Amino acid sequence: MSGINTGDTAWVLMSGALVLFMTPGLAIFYGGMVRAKSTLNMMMMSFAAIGVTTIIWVIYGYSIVFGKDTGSGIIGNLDHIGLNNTIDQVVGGEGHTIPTLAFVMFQLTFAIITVALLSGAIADRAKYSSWVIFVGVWITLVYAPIAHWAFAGQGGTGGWIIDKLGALDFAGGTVVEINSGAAALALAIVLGKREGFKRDPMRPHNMPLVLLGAGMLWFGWFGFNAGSALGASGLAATAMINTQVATAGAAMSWLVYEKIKGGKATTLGVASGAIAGAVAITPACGYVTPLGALAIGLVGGAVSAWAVSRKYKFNYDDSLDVVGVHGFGGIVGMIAIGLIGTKAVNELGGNGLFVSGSPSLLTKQVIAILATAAYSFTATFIIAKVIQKTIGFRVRRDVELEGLDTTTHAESAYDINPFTSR
Amino acid sequence: MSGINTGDTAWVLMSGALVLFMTPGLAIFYGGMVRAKSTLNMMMMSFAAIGVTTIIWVIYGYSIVFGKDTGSGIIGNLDHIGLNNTIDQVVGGEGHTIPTLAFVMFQLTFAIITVALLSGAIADRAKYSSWVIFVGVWITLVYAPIAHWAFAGQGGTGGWIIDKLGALDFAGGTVVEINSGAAALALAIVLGKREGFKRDPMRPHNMPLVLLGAGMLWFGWFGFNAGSALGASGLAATAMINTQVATAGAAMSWLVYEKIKGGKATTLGVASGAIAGAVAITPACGYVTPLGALAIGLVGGAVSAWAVSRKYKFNYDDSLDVVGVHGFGGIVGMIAIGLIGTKAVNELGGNGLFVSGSPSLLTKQVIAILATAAYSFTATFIIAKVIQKTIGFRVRRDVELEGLDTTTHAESAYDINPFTSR
Amino acid sequence: MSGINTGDTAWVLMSGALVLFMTPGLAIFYGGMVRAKSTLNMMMMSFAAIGVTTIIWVIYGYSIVFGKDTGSGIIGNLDHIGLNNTIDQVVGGEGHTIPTLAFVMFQLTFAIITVALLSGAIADRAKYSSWVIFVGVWITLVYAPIAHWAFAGQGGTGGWIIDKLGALDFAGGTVVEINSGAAALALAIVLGKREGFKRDPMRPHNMPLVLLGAGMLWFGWFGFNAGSALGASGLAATAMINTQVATAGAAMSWLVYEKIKGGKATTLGVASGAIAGAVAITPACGYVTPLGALAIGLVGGAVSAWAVSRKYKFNYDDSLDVVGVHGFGGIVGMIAIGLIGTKAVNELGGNGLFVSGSPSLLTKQVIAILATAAYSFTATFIIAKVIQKTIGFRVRRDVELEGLDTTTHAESAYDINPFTSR
Amino acid sequence: MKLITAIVKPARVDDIKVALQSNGIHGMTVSEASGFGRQKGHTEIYRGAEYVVDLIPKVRIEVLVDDADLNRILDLVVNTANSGAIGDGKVWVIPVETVVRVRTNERGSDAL
Amino acid sequence: MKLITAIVKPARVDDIKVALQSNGIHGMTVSEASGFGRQKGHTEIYRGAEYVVDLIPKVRIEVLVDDADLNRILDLVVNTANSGAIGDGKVWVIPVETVVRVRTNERGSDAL
Amino acid sequence: MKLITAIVKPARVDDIKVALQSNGIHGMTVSEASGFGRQKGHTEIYRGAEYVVDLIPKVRIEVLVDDADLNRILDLVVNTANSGAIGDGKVWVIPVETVVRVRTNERGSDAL
Ligand SMILES: Nc1ncnc2c1ncn2[C@@H]1O[C@H](COP(=O)(O)OP(=O)(O)O)[C@@H](O)[C@H]1O
Ligand SMILES: Nc1ncnc2c1ncn2[C@@H]1O[C@H](COP(=O)(O)OP(=O)(O)O)[C@@H](O)[C@H]1O
Ligand SMILES: Nc1ncnc2c1ncn2[C@@H]1O[C@H](COP(=O)(O)OP(=O)(O)O)[C@@H](O)[C@H]1O
Repeated sequence: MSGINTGDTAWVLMSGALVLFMTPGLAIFYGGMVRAKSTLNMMMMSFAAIGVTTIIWVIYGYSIVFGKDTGSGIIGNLDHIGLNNTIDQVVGGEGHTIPTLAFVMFQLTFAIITVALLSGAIADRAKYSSWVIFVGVWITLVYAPIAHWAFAGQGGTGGWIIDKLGALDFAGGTVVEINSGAAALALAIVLGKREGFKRDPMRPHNMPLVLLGAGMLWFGWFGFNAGSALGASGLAATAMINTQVATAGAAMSWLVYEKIKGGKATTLGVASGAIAGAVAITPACGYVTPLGALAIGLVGGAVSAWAVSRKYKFNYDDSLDVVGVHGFGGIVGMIAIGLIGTKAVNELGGNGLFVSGSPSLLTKQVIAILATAAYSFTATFIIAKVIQKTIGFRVRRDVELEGLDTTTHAESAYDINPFTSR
Repeated sequence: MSGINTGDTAWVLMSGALVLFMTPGLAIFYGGMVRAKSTLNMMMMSFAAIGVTTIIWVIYGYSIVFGKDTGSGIIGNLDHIGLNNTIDQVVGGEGHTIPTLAFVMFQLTFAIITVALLSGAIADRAKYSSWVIFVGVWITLVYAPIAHWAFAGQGGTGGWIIDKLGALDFAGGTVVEINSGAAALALAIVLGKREGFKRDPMRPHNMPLVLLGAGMLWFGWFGFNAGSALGASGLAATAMINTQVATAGAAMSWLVYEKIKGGKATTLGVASGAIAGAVAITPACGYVTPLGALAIGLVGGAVSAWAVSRKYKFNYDDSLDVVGVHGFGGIVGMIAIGLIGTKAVNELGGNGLFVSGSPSLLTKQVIAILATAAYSFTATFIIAKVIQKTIGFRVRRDVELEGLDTTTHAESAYDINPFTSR
Repeated sequence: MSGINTGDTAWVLMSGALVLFMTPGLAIFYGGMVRAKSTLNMMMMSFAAIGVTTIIWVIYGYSIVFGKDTGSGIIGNLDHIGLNNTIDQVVGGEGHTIPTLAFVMFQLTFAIITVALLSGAIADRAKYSSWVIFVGVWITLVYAPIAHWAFAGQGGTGGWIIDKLGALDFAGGTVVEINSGAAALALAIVLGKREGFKRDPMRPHNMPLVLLGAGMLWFGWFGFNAGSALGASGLAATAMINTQVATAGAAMSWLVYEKIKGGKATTLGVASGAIAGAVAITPACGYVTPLGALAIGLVGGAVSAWAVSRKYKFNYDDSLDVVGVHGFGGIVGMIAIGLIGTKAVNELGGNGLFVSGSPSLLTKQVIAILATAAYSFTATFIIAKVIQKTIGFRVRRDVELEGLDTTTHAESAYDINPFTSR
Repeated sequence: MKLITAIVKPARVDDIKVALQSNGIHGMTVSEASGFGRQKGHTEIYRGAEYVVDLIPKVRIEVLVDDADLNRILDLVVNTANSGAIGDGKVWVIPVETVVRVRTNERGSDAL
Repeated sequence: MKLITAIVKPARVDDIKVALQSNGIHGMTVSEASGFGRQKGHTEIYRGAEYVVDLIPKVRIEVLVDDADLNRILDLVVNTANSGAIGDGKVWVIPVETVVRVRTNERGSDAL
Repeated sequence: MKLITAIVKPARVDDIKVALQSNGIHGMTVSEASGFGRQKGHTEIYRGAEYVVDLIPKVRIEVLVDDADLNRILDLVVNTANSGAIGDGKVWVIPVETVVRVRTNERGSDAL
């Protein structure tokens, strides 16, 4: 493997570590946001996502996503079962090859966080064993195909979104964000509302944890977006600064949105805004200028700030706002490419409506959004329903009221009085 | 951009991510150190620093710092407004060029943390909207010029400290540390003391958070210092080991200082010592040997341990000791270069008094210290006074007593009783 | 130093930062696991480990570990006292050299975390000053020789385990894991049981901190294992994916073990399982396939889950289960190399019993395990006994009952009621 | 003047507060407590070992009332707290000799 | 023997402690409480929705006194706790039949 | 009916719980408290400045008993709480007019 580019490899290895770090970050972010009685369960859902997804990825997940397309652009083949034929292999363009296993690791971390995100929609009420099973089924039936569609470029014969439709998604606006948003909506609907939804505030029990989690996610997102350049290139640098600008912009625009609505600038708002901005720039970070990224952040933050309140209106309990933040944020980013994407940033990108005057790219982006959302929502809905009807997906009412930590895990999160704890 | 060095680029990209991570780390560090009633406000000040500074940086901040000098070594020009003319550009020496946007990102993170540091001086009593405005004004009028002076080397025609005076500052002893220390003093004086200063202990409400924040800062500091080599070079390695040695040394010397003074080895002391050591080595890490770094750490820790108690004596409420830790730490590091700096480590460095016998470098270092401190203190004092007199900079007494979290952000940090929280 | 490979250097620099980050991570992990009254003390033990080890490393530690062997494969010489003769030097194979100081830093972080791990065995009852002294003595007399044995390959004339015996240990299964496990057992025996051992639950006071710490350790472990390739190579990528797979596998297998035993899936179990898996793959990550790593993780998690309950049976108070997790996990990994190691992954590795049919490698692995465990246990036991008999190693009973935070550090971890804290 | 002390389930506090307010009682004091009685606690597991957390979280509610209001308010509290399940709690009544409103130094019924 | 129970603002605890000590009372018991009365709570916001936290943090102070000291100490506590603002709190007095000092098993006045 | 209130060291709660149970008392209420008395608090240090945390953590235990059981249970609590060291705490007894079991609305002795 003498031909690999060590600089590119270093960056992709590091990016894999960074994106993996996002899932414990998400556990902290989500864990702080629920009530104290179910915080460990919330975190445990993320850790199960890491465990189950990793095992599946090695056994067959990587293969069905990145294996040679089976013909119709829907799914990859089984050539890499057990990571067969990946050791000592390389991927990437000439002079910029990296070890295939670095790519395997990097992509694995995307699968992990995508399914972990869903747990936010069903906080405080899911049966843990059902969640563990759901993770495995969902990665196989929902994540894997969508990731193949949009990530498995194989010179025109790979996934249909990237290779046939030609829509642009730099780092996972469809695969990770819109997918998780649509699936979250399906889950929230199937599981139903928490006891006390709309009546009780159900406010975050530990806001410093939420901010810490947001910081960990922000940090890891540089690996997510800039790592998607698959090398330490100028494009990676562009993706990184764009990520920073959009994230910061959205944090501020959410804050301003709150003030304009007559409220206070809340900590939860700033943290959510940062995530919404990072989400919105995810598909676009390699295709727009920094000023474009700023616009995406400002719009993405405000749109998500508006979207999170929809759940009260439409009466579904997407507990930690996966739909509003990831679903809507991802849509903003995908559409933005169709509007302000420019080849001046990346010749492999495209020119959006405002650059070329042609709606052609925008149309492709919309198709990619709709296809992803429709498939993800439908398939997830069916999977969740089947689980609900068979082994059950929701805990009993008294378990939910007591909290999942003591009932499901026989633990409680805190015992911080130094004098009474033994 | 085929000429870029991917290894150097990988390291600078990573360093940018690391330094950005320091500001959430600072939010945790500071947030744990204040009383529980204002902890979210403390953290929100750091997040506003990220948001506002990033937006300014992209629009004009980078340009006035690193744009071509306008003539007198005071400030850069407006060539890079909106990051114009940075995409597809490179910086760095032959064979070691990196994408300009990687450099833009890296430097942005320095601006962010510098202004975020100031919030420590005015904990628990600043109007949040005034802080947000202050951040924007201060970055423009104080940070930008000083960063230009010391960082914008342009072959002799750039910033006056680096290009005319020829003082040495590897990673921001002036720009970040002395600057933040002097500005913090000005802010603490203008805003006045907290209610109960000297009477109430005002002790940290969550020490594990403080230690966690210290750990995050320590980690990020490797990007700060070793990243300032702008490449994955031997110099970067030297800067990294020096950072580690000085940080560890200062943590221990603060601890020993406390014991000698007849007290106990406190957790807050060790955490503060670590930061003081990292501060002290910041300007010097690329110019001294590891043994020199050890000496700097040991001295820096003890000096800062002594300095933090000065506030009680001189009766200004620099609440979280920005002056003692960053101001004094930065001075120790800058002076140390003038004493023990050696070209044996870095031929672009210089020989200090103890190496060459000549006080010439030391004199330059002192001038850089004084100029930075004087300008920063004066300009910050004026800005803060103007804000104070116009929109007000301090909250009402009853708001301060109740705490800023519920009053300003309509949130409270914790609700951790699993049985009573809803 | 023009010949260095910047990509390899970037990765090793980053890995050094990652591994250093593990020790604050360990402080958080351990700090959350003890009772609230001694949590700061627990964290302070890790920070002292950083401080003391770093200073020793620079002064003579690096030299006696990696200096030229003094003849018998036992210890290195004093050529690099004060890091003499390391600036501007390089290490590594042709085309892949990195600055020696990057290697110095990387290896330092291993020494730090190894000794920090031991603190888990003596939670809540050790005299802090005695611990500080112990760290220095132990690094010198126990860590340094063992690290020399297994890490200081010098073309056949270096450390005896690596150069004479020829046992395989990619990233520290002996030096870090078995060594810490054996030493922890010795310490737990010498210091004796906590007041209330077996009677009181002594359950973790802050489980979200424990999970956060586990996340930080997981993240840092990529530097630990993949960084041990000392370059951004295909081998590093293999080590990284193997680390991920084993860690995830063990988290799940611990969980399943708990369920099979008739209990609940606990958060502490998943966190401990993850660490146990990372431990088990540490020696093997560069010598086995990803499927092999999965097997190691599954076995390692279950073995450690079983092993931690031994302390109740054999009645020693290894408070945070260093023996069960690190000792047993390390043994699993070392043995696994002897069984399923394969040169197909790494031609510098070896073929295990199941690959070659020959027990030769397995025998070497067992010798390395036994030698490490025997020396570490014996030497640590003697050191601890001497400290116990002279200055004392355990606090008075009333101090232990009140908790070490207020008594030793004059601090308490939390004061989170926003209304009563001042 | 009497002091009604009620040890009740945490989930009942809101209802009791509302019930008191709509019955003309405009003040109460609440604090955390835990107790044991017939109700069993929950089991936690640490390193495979089970231990029972048998002090069950409750809330203490205290209400000062005029003698004339006692029976009405006592019944109100008891009825509102009742869920019919074990662990519903205890309510007791204690004689009070003086009540003072700190702000005005009013005493007795005026202080309520 | 009487038990004085005072529900006061958290910020007043130090002053009351000092006042008691300088008036010959060398013991008291303090615990957290919260209450509602005329004083309004604060508003928090979660995802744009406002909700009122109407149980306001208070501190409960309990002091056992000899009958002879009652009026003097009662006034002392009330006066020290008074800030003139709404929410200053309530103080009440309850008859106590026996007091025991655990360490010595002394009873009555000697136990104070 | 009487209410025994005991302010004791946190470490004693388990023993008292067990003692009560083995003496036929099947309920008690526990809450956190802190107090000062003869026992000194501990010193903390912040930025070199020492300050005394003089409110020492205690636990409040409350037990309702029939008049007939009072002396026996009072002695039991006092003896179990006693360690002979300063700060062992105080126990006092208050008359109770009514006790209600919320679940059943039983009154008086039946409610215990
Ligand atoms: N004898 C007692 N003295 C003080 N508090 C008691 C006593 N008995 C019960 N309690 C309190 O009442 C609560 C409910 O009692 P429990 O016996 O579980 O319910 P129930 O009375 O409905 O059967 C207990 O948790 C405890 O706080
Ligand atoms: N009827 C009552 N019974 C018990 N506690 C009460 C009662 N009324 C008020 N309190 C307590 O006194 C506190 C202060 O009462 P509030 O009416 O706000 O102040 P003020 O009496 O000065 O007008 C309340 O927070 C509550 O804890
Ligand atoms: N006069 C009092 N009123 C109310 N509580 C008291 C009083 N005196 C003591 N206490 C409580 O009893 C606890 C123990 O008192 P202390 O004087 O330290 O011990 P001892 O009575 O054994 O000498 C105190 O912490 C406090 O909570």
